Amino acid sequence: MPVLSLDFFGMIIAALLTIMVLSYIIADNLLFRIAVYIFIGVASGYAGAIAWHNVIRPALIDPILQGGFSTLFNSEAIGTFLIPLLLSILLLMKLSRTTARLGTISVAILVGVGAAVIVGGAITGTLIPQSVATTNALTPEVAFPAEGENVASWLERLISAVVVVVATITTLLYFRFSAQKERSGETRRSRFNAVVAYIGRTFIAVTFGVMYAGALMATVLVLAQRFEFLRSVLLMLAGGG
Amino acid sequence: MKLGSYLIWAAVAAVSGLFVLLGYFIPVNLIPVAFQLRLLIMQWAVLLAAVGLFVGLANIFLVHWTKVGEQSEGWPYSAILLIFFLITLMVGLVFGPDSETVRLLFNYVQLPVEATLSGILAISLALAGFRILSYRRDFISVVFVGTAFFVLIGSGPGLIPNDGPGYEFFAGLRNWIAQVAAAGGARGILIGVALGSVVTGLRVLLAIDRPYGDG
Amino acid sequence: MIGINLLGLLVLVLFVVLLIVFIAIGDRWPVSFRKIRGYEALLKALERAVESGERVHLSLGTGSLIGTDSAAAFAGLVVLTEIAKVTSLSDRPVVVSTGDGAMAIVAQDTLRSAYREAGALDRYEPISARMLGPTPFSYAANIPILLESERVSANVLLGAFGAEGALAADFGERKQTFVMAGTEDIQSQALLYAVAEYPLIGEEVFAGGAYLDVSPAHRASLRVQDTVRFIIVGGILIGLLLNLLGISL
Amino acid sequence: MAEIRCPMCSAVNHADAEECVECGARLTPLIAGDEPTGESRESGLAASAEGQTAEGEDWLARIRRDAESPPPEEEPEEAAEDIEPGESPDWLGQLRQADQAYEEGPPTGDQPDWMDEFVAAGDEETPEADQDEEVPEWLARIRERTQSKEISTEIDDDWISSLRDEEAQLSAERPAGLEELEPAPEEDQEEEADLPQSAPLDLGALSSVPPPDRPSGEWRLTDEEAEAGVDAEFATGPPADFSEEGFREDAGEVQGELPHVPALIPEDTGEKPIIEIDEKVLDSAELPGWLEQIKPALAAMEEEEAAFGEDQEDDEDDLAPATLPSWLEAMRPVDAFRPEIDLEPEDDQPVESAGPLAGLRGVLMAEPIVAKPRTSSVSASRLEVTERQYAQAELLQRLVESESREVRAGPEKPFTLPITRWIVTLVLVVAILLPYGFEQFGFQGFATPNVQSRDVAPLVSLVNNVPVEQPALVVFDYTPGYSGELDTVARSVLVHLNNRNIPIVTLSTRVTGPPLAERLMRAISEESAGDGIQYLHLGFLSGGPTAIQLFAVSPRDAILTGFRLPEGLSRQNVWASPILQDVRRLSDFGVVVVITAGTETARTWAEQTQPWIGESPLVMVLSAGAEPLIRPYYESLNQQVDGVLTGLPSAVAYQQNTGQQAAALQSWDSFGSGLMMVEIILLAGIGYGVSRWLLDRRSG
Repeated sequence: MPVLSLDFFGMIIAALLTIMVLSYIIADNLLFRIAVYIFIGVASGYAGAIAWHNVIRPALIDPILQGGFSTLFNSEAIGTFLIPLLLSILLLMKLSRTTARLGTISVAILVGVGAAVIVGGAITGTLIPQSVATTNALTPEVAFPAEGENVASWLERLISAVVVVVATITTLLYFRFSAQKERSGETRRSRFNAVVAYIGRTFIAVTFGVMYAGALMATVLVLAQRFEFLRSVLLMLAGGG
Repeated sequence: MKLGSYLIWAAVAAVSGLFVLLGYFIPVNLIPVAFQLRLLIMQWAVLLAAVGLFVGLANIFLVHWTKVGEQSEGWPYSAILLIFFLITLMVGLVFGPDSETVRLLFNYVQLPVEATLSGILAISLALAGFRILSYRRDFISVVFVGTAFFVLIGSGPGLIPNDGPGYEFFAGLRNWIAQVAAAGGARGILIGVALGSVVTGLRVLLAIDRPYGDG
Repeated sequence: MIGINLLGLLVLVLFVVLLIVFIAIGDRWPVSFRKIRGYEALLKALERAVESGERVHLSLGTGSLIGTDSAAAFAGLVVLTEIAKVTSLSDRPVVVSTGDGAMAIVAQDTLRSAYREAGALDRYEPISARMLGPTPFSYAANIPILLESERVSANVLLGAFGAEGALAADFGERKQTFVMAGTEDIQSQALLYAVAEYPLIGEEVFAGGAYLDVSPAHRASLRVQDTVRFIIVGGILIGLLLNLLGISL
Repeated sequence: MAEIRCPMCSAVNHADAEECVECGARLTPLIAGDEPTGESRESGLAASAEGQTAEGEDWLARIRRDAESPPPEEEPEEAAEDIEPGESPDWLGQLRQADQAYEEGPPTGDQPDWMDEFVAAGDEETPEADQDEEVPEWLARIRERTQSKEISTEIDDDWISSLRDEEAQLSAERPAGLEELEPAPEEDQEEEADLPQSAPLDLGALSSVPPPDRPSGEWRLTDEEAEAGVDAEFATGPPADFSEEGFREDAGEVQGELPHVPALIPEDTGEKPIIEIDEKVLDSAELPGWLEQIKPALAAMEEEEAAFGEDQEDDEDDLAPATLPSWLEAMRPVDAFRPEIDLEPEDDQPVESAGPLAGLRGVLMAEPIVAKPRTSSVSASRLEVTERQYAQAELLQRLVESESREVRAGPEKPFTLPITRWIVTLVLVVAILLPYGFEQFGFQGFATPNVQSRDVAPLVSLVNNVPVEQPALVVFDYTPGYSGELDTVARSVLVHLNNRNIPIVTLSTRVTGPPLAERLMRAISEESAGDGIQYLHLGFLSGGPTAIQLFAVSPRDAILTGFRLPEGLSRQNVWASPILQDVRRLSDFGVVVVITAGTETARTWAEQTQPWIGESPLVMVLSAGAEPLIRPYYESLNQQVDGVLTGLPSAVAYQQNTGQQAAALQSWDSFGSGLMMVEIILLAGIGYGVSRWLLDRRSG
């Protein structure tokens, strides 16, 4: 007889919910919707609790509990407490249509920081490192065989480096937007661009193929583990545990 | 478009963005005041993102509360959502998100449903792989499905067992495809995406695009 | 001590200067762009939706507003202004969904401005931009119910997605809606390429503003991207040459 | 203080004010014929009021002369004969002059004498006279004229249509006062019942013959019939010299010559004609001589009417394009208002206090006529609407209504059974469940990988070199959806760290990270021997890449509360834990392991932490699909990523390498057979696609 603990009942509920969600494969049905609405309710409640305890309370409530209401007038805390408190209250104004306009300053700050993170992250995190990495693909060590190295491994290394460079450049050129406008109004790439774009598109298909295969492996493993879980619950119920 | 109010919001967004942006290029200790201000603005943004989450949750609550109130189509589902939302939120706020009740709710409601949805994705992807060639008959789709097939063959157990003949060749082929061809292609896509991201972000900082509205 | 990232600053200044120059000379030196299947189909889908009294659903993804992957969502907001103007006077205006609270607020502000420009501010409903769920999969799980209840005929996914993006696109395909999808994350792009009817690859997700003719600045942006593209390819080739010759920068 | 109200803006003014203080309108009316020029007005105003009455006498005298002078005998005939086509008869001209004269209106002040005489004359003809005298003089004259001669057929047919137009014009322009010139109906309400309600229909010789269903003398329309929509034209009485019989004959002739003018043909609306002359009545009574003469004409007329009835049905559809459609004709406002206005006796009549007719008595109240709610005598049922018109009106109504309603969406798309989806699901689920039966069938299952992925060995050695005294930072940046795969893959590295007694500190930039970390660490510590493993949760780091950078610069400022801390440690001072006592910067961690499915998160950690991670190695535990993207960071010269572990095969190899009890093998067989089925599905897809392409090419 299995130990009747909270986890035991939890496992049964989890198994039921798993079957209810799997039923969507056959058709959209009542069971799937009930499971999804329970899931969204729990996920929302949990996210709210974590955001309160990990961010809002430490930033806006604890300073008042610890320093008392004098914190409100403490000049040092203007930047770390007063302004964020005011901005947060203004953002909450967005909840109602009439006061929505008051919260625009908070939204402007969020949008400004978001845009800066995009621009800064893209330039310093991807554009420059990835471009420099591509130029480093064909260093002399790679381009010329080391002493005593057999030709096959050198050739493999050289071809790989060339392929990486060609793949990067042709893929980048595939995305080129400007094109020639024909008399008929059709827009078409020039012949050279069309060839380069075709090679680039092939490399894109290869990249997507690899990632698609990886995602298939990951999700098939997750599906296998779900059935594994159902099997363990059945065994547990059968007492075989 | 009221010129006055739109200029204020544009200025607020540009200034706060500029401080954060320059932090990527200018070392932190060169201008301590600028660095402190940048840190402050980033903390405000982090806090506002969390408050934004609460506005979003209130948004969800209002949508479903009105549905239940008006008894419109599908209101029983909304009632279920509201019940579980309020129970989890109350318990999480009072006893904390790391309390035992919340742990049980997470482990035995949220996790199994999300994992099963991910499992359903396996069937959707397999089905998409089967149908792609009949939808899009071009060489690129053949390359896409062919690559996926060879990577799967060379990755793990499957049609060709790990200790089977030729598995080494396919494993090598898989590694080459994944670590050379795909890596090159991925780098090209990453640079392209970065180009688009920079220009999109700059349009927002220069107030050409104004997602915060015109006030 | 880490020095000033001069190269980074140089690239930033290059982008800003090029953007301003192309906006200035845009009209006098027009350029035409290659066809992108997805946007052409989107325009037709919008027309069909407005005429047949069905709804367009725009998803801005599950990314955070201040995340590095929110660029696609900003591009989605540009496309939203155009869709909102087209559908503001139709029987069933556009509905926007996100997986982030702050992004939902920004979507509401964008919608209100679009309605005001279209002269239909009285028809603006804040609830038409809403957060569906706080986590990626809770967002994706709500999609089939939204598609059903709002009678959606065109499902446009433009934003930050993980694997749940493919799930959202598949729900759309099952309901036989028009599905166009684009995102930043490359793995998600690969899944959307397999599942969606009109996938946007890589940079194409940022070309919405130009292809829907939102403003000259968006057309100028694509020209900036093309110009910097050539500079980077040139730089890579020169760098390769210098590296081969053993001259390291 | 006496006041008067301004006629224009109804402002209250002093009684003797000339002009309104508000709008400057004249309060005292000007004398007719005096043109108030700007300058003369001020001076002219002072002109004596007596002068007004003298001038008033002259225009009244003119009216009196016209009214008394007996109309010359011959004039009407000549007028009739000389009537040129298109020219109106002279008597009408006089009528119009009288009309204009009346319009200038008598001066204000007392009722002029001529009005009294006129009204008195009107009274004389009141009911005491017998039936003939009863008829007013002018009517009697007309009757003699019609009896003495036949209306000549040479009268051009246009005079009738022009007469009708003028009559319409006159009735539109007829000022309130003109009714008085008509034979005024009886004023007393009590006598109304005996007296003719409205002007007698001019039936000429027919007037003495009562219609069958009415008591003698009562052939006229009662009020009710008038209101019930009997033809207004008959109710109000025809113009002076108009006669029913004459009209019918003309209509008959006109109809013969102008078939295309249905307007002239009394509509066969199925309504009973107002005056029905029954043959029996004609036969049975001794009819006066003149009736005898017209009997055959009446019979001929009825045959024509019957014949006309059949033609009309045929003609109805193909209306000649130029004619007036019947529905427009029926809607023509013949005489919208009932003429009978009950006038009170003179003494009771109010004196007009304002407006240009101020001071006059018996002035017809303009407003009552305009404002008095009355039912229009031209009732709606008179409007003949054919079926097609009704349908058009209905369509228009529906169009207008549909604009406001939110149109329900179009019809559902045709529901097609997802057969392909069900087949793919079936084969995949069967393939995954099959291995559970392997033991029964004696099948060993899939072989474990013997080929080491070239990344496993370096990673094993890296973890072996992590300093034991520094804690390991493990970042759980994946969603519960991927926990199936990443829990299994990450477990191999975490168990290895635990086996080397390295404390583990967990962190997450996702909301669902902390509970996932708690669940995995709890599972590992339950399975590990000894007193379990040392681990501590820093919890949720909100703010995405911005927060990662903050954490990298100063971890203690970025994280303020822990998650599910061990006893004795309150949530606020998580940094007081012994595990974290030496940690000030990111580089103080022995190793940083990032577990993620998303390539974006992996790149963010690689790029944002680069400047502050120092010598500590950065290891990526990835989902299978993310490898191609992170590899460039792993293989580049200045390695930003020091170790990579992707997918279940690598995890199984790692566990075999570190001598762990291969927990990852639990789902190995299901995973293997599932993957095999997926490979078969892809092959089938390629075959299906290529075959359809070939078939289309051949048929195309």
